[in-house]
Amino acid sequence: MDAQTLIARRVAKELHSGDLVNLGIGIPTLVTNYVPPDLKVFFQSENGLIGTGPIPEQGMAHPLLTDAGGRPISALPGASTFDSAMSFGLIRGGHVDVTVLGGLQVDQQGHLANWMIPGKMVPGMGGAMDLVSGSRRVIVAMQHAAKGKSKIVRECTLPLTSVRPIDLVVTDMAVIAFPDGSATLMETAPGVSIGEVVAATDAVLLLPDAIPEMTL
Amino acid sequence: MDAQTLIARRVAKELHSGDLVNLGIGIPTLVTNYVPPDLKVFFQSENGLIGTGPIPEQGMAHPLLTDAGGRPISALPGASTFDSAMSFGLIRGGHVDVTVLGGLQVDQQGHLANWMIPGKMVPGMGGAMDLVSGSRRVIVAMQHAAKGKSKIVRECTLPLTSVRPIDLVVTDMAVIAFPDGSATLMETAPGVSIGEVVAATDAVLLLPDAIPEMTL
Amino acid sequence: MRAVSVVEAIAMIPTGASVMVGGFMGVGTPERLLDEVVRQRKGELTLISNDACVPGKGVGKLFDAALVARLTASHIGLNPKAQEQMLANQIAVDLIPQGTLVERIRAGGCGLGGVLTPTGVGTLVAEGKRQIEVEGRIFLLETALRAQFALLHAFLADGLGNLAYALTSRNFNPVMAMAADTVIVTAENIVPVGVIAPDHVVTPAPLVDYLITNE
Amino acid sequence: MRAVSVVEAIAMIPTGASVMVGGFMGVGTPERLLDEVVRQRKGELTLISNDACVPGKGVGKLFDAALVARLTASHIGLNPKAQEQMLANQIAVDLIPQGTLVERIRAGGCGLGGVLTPTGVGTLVAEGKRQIEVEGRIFLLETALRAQFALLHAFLADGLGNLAYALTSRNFNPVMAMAADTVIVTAENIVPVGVIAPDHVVTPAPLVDYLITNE
Repeated sequence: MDAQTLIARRVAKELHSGDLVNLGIGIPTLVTNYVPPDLKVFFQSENGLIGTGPIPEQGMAHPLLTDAGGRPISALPGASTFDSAMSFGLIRGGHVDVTVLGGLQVDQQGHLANWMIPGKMVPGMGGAMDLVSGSRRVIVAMQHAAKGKSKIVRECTLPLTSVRPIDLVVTDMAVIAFPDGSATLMETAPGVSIGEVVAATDAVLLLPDAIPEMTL
Repeated sequence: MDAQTLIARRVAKELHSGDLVNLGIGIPTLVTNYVPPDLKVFFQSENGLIGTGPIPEQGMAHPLLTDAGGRPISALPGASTFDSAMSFGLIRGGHVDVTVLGGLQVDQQGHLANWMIPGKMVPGMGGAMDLVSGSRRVIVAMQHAAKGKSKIVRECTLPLTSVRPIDLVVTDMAVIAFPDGSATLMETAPGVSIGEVVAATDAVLLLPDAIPEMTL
Repeated sequence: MRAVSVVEAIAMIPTGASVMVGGFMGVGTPERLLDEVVRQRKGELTLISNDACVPGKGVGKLFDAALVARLTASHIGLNPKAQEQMLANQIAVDLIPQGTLVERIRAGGCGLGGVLTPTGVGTLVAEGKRQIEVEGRIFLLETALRAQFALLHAFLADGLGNLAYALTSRNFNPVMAMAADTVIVTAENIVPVGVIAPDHVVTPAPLVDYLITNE
Repeated sequence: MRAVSVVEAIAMIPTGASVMVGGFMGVGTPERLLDEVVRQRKGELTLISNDACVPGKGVGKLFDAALVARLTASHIGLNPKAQEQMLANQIAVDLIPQGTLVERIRAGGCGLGGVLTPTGVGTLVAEGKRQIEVEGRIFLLETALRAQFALLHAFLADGLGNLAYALTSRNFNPVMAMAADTVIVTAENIVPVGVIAPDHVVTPAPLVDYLITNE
């Protein structure tokens, strides 16, 4: 299983029936592929839709039905559309149960940086700051390291997305949570040892007595 | 012509095609009866409707289509409905061209008091404070005097509805405006002399050289 | 969303709860829910609603049964019972401008701490409130308002909880649907999922916790 | 509302105007209006839009033609030309969180001085902004945003100017319709008055100043 699939499959396990879920661009988008069909999850697209469905069949795309990246999507029966004020009212108001975003850095207090590399990448934060500030539960789905460097750091060197700590990071090596504000290794990826995770992680990880392997 | 009809007919002359107009309860409501049919005015009902029409014909009232007092109304072709946040967004945001309200007192600076008589009448301000604060033009339609006492006063003794001065008062005796913040007699009612208006008015009235009689 | 009976839904409300009730002079008010509140005698309520309606109708029934301890509303002038109870200090009444009331509820539902409004500046309404200057203009800081429960009425509800409203019965319902911990809804018509077009849904399904079934 | 040609509508916009443009990554953007802005070379614009779209599409065309002097948006990462012009200091860019952007526009349209949001507290976004504490929580004071013109796109417009939107093309259009001195609209379908049901109108007619006729 490739890294992205592993991460997406593990994140899918965090969703419950009835949840309103917002998925960021990239790995988070893949999560929809691994949600069991009997799980009734509402997916929100921040450009104004609840009830996003799969990519439309050939010839069935509509130019006015797109995701936040402008790509054609479909709408499930029972979908609803709304303006951006409502969309962010839902997000900021705590109505989104789970938001899944990509990350550049997560630090050992659970702070996320994912919108800017000063002097290099200044795309704007889009909806990320509202999503992290307002969602009930924030999950970061990202590779454990980039170019050999850990993305789970002691302290974010990049500008923060929010001072509100995230709840969970799921990487190709581990699941890390932040109970009491301290990075804690919850699970390891199949075939990855605890030692390998610790070695690949810049942040100080708390290690509970039992650290199971991810079930997917 | 009775006083209420006179006032309503004179206020109707202040409306222009395309105006969005909010009418308060009482005399203001009568204004609709005197708007020429070729004048395309949008009437807003603050409970969530633009395009209010006349009282429904016998048997055609719908319980979910009412004015702000809960009485059945009709909707003209091209009407629109919305929630209270939108309704007051329109009002506070300056999208209402003309609001017509009743008054308890108007003072010579143009301040209106119309929502409370301490110790006696404490109904709440409903939408009045937003309407006076936000509408482009505020017209007060009221009797010149109540129980022999002038309602156009030197200074309001009742709690103000807004510190924003109103634009025009239309009574059964006169039309008074507030250019530069001073009550100015603009017109007299048919058969009423300037002297009679001045005598019936507690406020100091500026008297321009020409004070025509109302045309109705 | 869970479909429940009106009895079951109202049983969840404890004495002394804060309750938002949709409607404007009884139009768009969930009468069946209020009848059951009265039947179960849920008292000492903190009620947030546009108005006090009239005796015998809408939230007026709650004053008839003396179940309200505190009221936040914009207008109570058409309900003599509510006025009497206020003047007799049986209920504490906070009267606030209608546009301010709806914005405070919207702020509560949308995760805002409050809004700055020009309405009420220089009047009795400004007493005890912070004034904030923005580009030379003075505004009142009006803070967010939330409740434990919202009792709402829709015209259409589908099996997921999507809601659409008819004509002037929309009023406070959609904003209250976002501003309460638990949202309970009656609908004139319960329809199959997909019957309400996505563009015509006003309150998206995930906001609704309980829909009252036809009995 | 007045029905006008696209040429006549855009001719009203002076050089250096502030212009809100509806749409999200080009979806719900009035392409015909933007094409005409480019043709008439209306430059030095202060543009307010959710994003910078991509070159050749939506507001991206305004960057292709170098007509933008100042941009307020939440995201420009998918338009390399806008990024280049920003990094070369040819345009002054104010990047703000999407939820804050839409609330600032809504405040401008609804007569509010601003709103208090938790978004951005403790981040770069907070720099230079007032922080306000409400019941122990810190919020940023975000002030209202308005423009001289709003260029919008609807799915349905009727002969009075009532507008309805389709699917995800609604986005910023309804809030911008309230926040500009002059509102100019293109629609995919112009229909007779009465065809859009009152409950399905999203932008009421009095908000629309100019509707572009079919040509």
